[in-house]
Amino acid sequence: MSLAVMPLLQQFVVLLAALALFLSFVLLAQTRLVAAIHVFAWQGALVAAVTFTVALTGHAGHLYFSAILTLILKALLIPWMLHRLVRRLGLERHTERLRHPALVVMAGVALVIFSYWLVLPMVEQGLAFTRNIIAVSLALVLIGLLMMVFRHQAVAQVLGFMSMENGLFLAAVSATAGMPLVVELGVAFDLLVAMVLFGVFFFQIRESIDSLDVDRLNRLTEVE
Amino acid sequence: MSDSPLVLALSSLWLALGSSAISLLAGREPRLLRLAAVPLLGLAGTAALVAGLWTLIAETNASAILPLGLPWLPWHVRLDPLSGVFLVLIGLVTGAVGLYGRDYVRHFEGGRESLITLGGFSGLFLAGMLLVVLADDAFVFMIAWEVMSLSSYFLVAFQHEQAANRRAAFLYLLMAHVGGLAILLGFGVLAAFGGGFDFASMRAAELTPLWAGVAFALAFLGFGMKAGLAPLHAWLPEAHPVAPSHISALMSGVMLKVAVYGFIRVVLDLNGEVHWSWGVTLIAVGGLSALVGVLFALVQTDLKRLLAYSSVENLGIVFIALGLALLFQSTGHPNLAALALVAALYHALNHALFKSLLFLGAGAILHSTHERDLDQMGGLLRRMPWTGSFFLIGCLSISALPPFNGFVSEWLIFQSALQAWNLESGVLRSLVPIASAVLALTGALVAATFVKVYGIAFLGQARSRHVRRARPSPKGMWAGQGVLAALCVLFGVLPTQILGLLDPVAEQLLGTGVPQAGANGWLWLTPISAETASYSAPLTILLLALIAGAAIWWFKRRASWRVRRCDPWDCGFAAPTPRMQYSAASFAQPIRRVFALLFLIDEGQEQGADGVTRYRLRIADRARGWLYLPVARAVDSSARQVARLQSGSVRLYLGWTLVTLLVLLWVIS
Amino acid sequence: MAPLLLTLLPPLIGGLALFLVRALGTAGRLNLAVSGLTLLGSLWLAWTVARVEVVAGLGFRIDAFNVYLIVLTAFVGLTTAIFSRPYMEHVQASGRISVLNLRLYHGLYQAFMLTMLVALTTDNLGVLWVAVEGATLATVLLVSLYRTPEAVEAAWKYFILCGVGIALALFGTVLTYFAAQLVLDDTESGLTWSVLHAHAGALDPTVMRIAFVFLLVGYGTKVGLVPMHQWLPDAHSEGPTPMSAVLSGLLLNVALYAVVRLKMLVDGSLAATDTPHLAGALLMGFGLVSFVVAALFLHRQRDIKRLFSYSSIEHMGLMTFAFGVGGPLATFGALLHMLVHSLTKSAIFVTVGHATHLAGTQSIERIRGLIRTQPAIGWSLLFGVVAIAGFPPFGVFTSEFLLLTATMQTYPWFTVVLLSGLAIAFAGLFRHLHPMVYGTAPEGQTPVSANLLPVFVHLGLVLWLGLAIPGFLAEWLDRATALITGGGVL
Amino acid sequence: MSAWFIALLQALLCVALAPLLVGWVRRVKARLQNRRGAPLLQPYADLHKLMIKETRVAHTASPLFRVAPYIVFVAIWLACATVPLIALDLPTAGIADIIVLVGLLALGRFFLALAGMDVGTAFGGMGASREMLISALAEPALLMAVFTLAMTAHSTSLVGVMEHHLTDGFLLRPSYLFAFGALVLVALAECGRIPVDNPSTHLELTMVHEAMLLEYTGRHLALMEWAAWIKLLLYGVLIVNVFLPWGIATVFTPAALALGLIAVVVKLALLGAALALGETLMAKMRLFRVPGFLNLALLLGLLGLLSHVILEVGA
Repeated sequence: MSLAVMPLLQQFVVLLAALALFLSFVLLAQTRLVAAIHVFAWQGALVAAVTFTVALTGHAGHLYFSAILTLILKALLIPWMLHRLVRRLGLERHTERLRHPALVVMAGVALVIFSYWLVLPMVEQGLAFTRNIIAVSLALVLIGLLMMVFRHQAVAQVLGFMSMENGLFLAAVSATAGMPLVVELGVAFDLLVAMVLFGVFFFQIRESIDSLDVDRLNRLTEVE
Repeated sequence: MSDSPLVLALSSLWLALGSSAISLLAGREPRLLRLAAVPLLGLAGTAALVAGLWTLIAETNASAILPLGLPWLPWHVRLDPLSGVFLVLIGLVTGAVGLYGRDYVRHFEGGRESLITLGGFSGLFLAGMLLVVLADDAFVFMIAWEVMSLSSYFLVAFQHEQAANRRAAFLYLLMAHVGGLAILLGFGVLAAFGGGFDFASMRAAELTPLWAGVAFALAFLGFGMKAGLAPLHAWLPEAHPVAPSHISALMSGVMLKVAVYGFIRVVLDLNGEVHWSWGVTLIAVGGLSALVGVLFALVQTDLKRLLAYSSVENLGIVFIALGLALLFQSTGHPNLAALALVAALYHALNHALFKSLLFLGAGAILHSTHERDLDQMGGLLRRMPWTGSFFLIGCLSISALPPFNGFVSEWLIFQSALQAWNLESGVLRSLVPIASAVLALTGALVAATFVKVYGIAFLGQARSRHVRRARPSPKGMWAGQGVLAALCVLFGVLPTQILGLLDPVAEQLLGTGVPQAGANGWLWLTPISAETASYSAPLTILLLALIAGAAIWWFKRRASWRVRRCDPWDCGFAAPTPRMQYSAASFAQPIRRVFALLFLIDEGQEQGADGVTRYRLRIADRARGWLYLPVARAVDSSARQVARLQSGSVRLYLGWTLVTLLVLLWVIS
Repeated sequence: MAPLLLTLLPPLIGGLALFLVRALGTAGRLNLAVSGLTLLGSLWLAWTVARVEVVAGLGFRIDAFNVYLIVLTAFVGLTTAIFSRPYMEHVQASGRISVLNLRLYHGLYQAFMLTMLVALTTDNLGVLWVAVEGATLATVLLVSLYRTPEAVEAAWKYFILCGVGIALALFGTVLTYFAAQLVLDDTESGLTWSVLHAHAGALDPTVMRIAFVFLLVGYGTKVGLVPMHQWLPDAHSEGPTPMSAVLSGLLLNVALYAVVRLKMLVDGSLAATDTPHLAGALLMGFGLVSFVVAALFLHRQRDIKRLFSYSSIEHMGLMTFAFGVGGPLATFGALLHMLVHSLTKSAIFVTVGHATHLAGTQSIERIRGLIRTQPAIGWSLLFGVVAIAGFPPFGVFTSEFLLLTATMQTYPWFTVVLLSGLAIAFAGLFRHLHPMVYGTAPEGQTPVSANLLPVFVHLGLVLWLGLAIPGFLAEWLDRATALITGGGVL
Repeated sequence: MSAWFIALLQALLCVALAPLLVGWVRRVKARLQNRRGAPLLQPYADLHKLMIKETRVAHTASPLFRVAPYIVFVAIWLACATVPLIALDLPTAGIADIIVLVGLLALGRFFLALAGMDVGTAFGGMGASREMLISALAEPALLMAVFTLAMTAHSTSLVGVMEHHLTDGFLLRPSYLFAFGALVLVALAECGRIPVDNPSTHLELTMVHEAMLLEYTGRHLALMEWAAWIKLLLYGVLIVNVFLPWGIATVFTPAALALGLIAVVVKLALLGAALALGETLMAKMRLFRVPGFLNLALLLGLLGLLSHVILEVGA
């Protein structure tokens, strides 16, 4: 069904989702680490906004709560922690060349198309809106994964991971009007712990191979 | 009453387990092994023997269910004539080994090897074999089978200091495992049709010819592998010799027969309809094994290796006979099939007797000279008279010479082969005689082999110092050999009685026995009819004795009975030294040269560490290069390919995840 | 409820307490006590479940399927704790680890147990996910406990791969929830497994298909299915040995448990479509590939712990295949295999711990003559491997026998692959095992103080299961089978 | 009863006739080589001399060395006693059929070879090794030939074979032809005649049979030699009586028996002459040409069997 017949809020959600998708492309191509973190923060903010909007549309009260949770976690806390880590690791000036940026972006586009093609047969017309949102969030997840495949800098990989999580949140919120609260909390908690651990590992890695280039973590190979 | 043999058999099972349990204490008190564990083994053997004989004489047929196994598949055990025969076989050999082992294991006391291993696994080994024979469903059969393989593997690896023994053990276990899997698969096929894993429902199963063939092929692969049939035999001469000698006797003498039992059980009892092509396959493979086995035995210089190879040959003969049985059965001559089957069983029994006798003899030599290499031996007959005489009987029996037992079974096999004119198809009619030609050639070569063994080891002059100082082996050891030797003669002289014992098996499996065999009284063995063929072992030995006695008596009357001792003449050359004798290698040289294309011969001189140039002769088995190594290479190379998965780069790993995900999503939608 | 609480609270409280305990000795003993309590609780729980089919409440649900896994988890947790006390003392003595990390170790050990138990007991897919992710977080620091470059690398790979996998699993969960919302009026219970299972037939097949792919890839990563397995050998070989024991013995089981639970939902929803056995087919595919590939990997190992971690992959593949085959017999076999495998494998890892301690290295080339130096260790290793290689009369043979027969009835030609795989795996294990246990010992190799009680207990149990499956256990497994496949074998 | 008596008579006859046959062969040979040669009864004289001479045994010899001659002699004699010489169905024939006969010969050979190796001289081992090689190739050929007859007669007892042959008269059986060839070749090899072995030489490197007897003296040597002669007779009788059984006594009347005796003597005389002729014309071949020779025999035997199966029975 076309955009025209959607209620305004849904249009708004679609717009935000589109922006989030765009941001993860930016994230994919962004070479400066600090900038990438900022982009990620904005993406988190967008997801929070989507949550808020969905909360406005609907019935589920606890969505307001989870919107705030998302905002704090994704837009503020995690970016701040990453930023701090980057500073303590002395990586503010760090930039990373992708080998074939154009190709990577094309791959990302292909993934978007793929995920849309995938969800097409999913449900009857009635839910075209959610279907499209799911397509977008699936694309976010896949692009995040793609980013982890192509970035060989630990922090960048973590960013990829986090943007995958953003995709998940987007799906959870927009497709299902939010998971049960206990799950939301659990997920958030896990994410936080994960972030802390990532921080720990950055230092462990650096002290073991004094670099954060994951390609140099290749002692445990079985190919001679 | 009818199931008391079964009770007895089970109690022998418990005795075997008890012996292994007792030897767990041997670590603290070494004498326990010799005083308790080994005698218990013998006792278990005797119990099994009695149970088996009872079954065969009373023709009972008892079955029971043990409270073990899966909830819906408890352990079924059954004791029918077929099991009975093999119980007798196991019992005879184990009993003798029990006698022998008491003194043999003594020299392991205070050695570096743990007696617990030896005693514990010997008991388990026996228990496994007994249980295989008693098993009445595939599950317990497989368990018993693998227990047998596994415990014998531990016994092969018993003296694991030498790398060669370890390799042998590994190869042995690998082959055993593969064979076991094949057997399991075969049972699976039968069970799929029978709808149950107990033998009763397998018997009832109606297989389509194709699947029956598959089941046969799998069973033949599995059991044939265990029986060491060529070309899958290469593990056997590695594994059997390295175990302690009394265990080698059990392995070569008994375990191979357990494989024969399994084959008979599956193919003739469970698998119903037989197809003539199976018989042909068996005859072909059996013939190949017989020839390969005997030729490689002939060129060996390690006594125990030689014996192991000759086991390959004898199993080949057994399978030729089984092949004839299948052939006749499939072409509708049950009575001839019965003859061939009985001949096969008879030969299995005989081989068990003389092969274990020979292994025990080899053990006795090893015990008193620490020598396995024929080229170091010589003149042992005068130093170990008892062992020498018993070993001679073993050699005569295995060379199928009248009036000893080996001859009777081979004679029976020839007789059944000569009935090939009954077959309708001309092709088969002309194929069987070729098999018998192979059999004849084998027989002659075996004679050559054992002339070599006995002549080199026991006759002539000692070729090394420690052999010159050999002491006679203790009583227990030659008693064990004596029992077996006596049995060899007995089985040779009273064939009609033995056939009478084996008859129930043929009745059970083929519905008809060989009643005519003893029809003309116990003196005359007439497998088909008195006109066709007859053999009277008792009279033969009687006449031999009479004439020899007469001759001796005739000479004794004369003054010149005493002989004068003098130097050997040797065509007037200088007094011969031990080093001038023919060695094992030189004895075999002419035949080796005639059959040269079969061996991988590496011959030449090599500079020893002491600077002395020596003659070098290594004879390798082609089967290794043809069958074993290619498989190993294939596995290794594919492993190398697969290893690329583990490249070490986390990004590639993530890539794998992504690709897998995308592919799956693609697939499902 | 009480038994459940007694099962879950000890690890929770004990875990928190253990973070604070400074003295290693007390920590070890406390750890032991906590695990013991947990086992008691789980036994009580099992007994309750045996009386009343299902214990449910507070979002938890214990039925025949997970209760035996709970007991197994608690049991292996206890035996491993028994082993880990002296082992960690030895580690600390060797100075490879700081006191802080030791406190971390014990605390995280219980945390891990907690996540395992929660994952098993919960009725909520979301909580299940949280727990499994929690398990990763709890163990990842333990993998890098020794701080060697290899350890850190292994931990990082473990973290990233499992993190990603789990993320995908979450997406699958979200999709499931989405599908549930279309049919359920009460959206809050949209993640409750029991409710979903009740309405499985109504769930939108297309969504469930996609969801299952994500869940399979996600949880499959944790099961160690090829080609998402790469983290597993690294994590096993570099972490402390007790960790390897519980990872192989428990974590993989739990992940597989999750997969099976979800398969039940998918089967329900796809039953009406033209591809009713899609989930099963996927499982079979993954299982077979993992099985064969892992079997081949065994041949090229140089590190003893890697060796056995690959054998774990192989066996998980086997179980996955069995669950994929479906049908009562195969499922029964798979459940039994879960049991015997984790018992045997944890026993093996315990022995390996002693063996590496004895030889002072994990490299297979340098572990020699174990039987000569310390027969107990040598024979335990030998028998452990014999058992894991599927030789009777050990239980692994029983389960593999069932599995093969089941396959024989449904997909005869796969049995050939399975059998050749078994043969290859066997050869791969023994070609490395032989030189390690047999032969002469290197100079100056001396026996170590070893506590092999856990090994004997485990192998004893496995032997017992091989000779005769006790009635109650058979009934138990059968009820689980009935739960999964809708039909029992007894 | 009379049957048993005749059987005994015949057995003794074998022993008695054997030296005569050897003497005859030597005589004819000598004549063919333009020598006067030893008298016909020389072998008896030799035996007698050896019997009364003192017997010497090497220090290195084991008891087996002294037992062997008796066993060899007895085994071969028993084998010979089971072959119908002058009369057909004898009770002794039931004791052993052809296969047993071959077995008995093998028994004799086994001990002969062992005895050769016992003293521990180089030549003994050499002789034993070569003897076993030859027998290993000859025995299957012999059995093949025998099986041909046995399958034709559906019986492995010599009596059965001969009876069958007598009843269906003289047929041109290709199988018999082949079997005959095989049997002759085997006989030459087994009895150590030229071209396989030369009984009348002690040239060290070419000896086979003689090499094994090298250490024997006195009565032991006598028994061994005698056994060898009986073996020659045995093969001779096999050849002539199996392939041309006519004249042999089927009833135990004195006339028939006398006729049988004459018949067999004449047949053997002719065969002996042929053997002598052959030995004069042929030269001994190298040891490693012998396998070829015996493979020919095996081939003939096999052909005989196959041609019987294929040509004479018909598919």
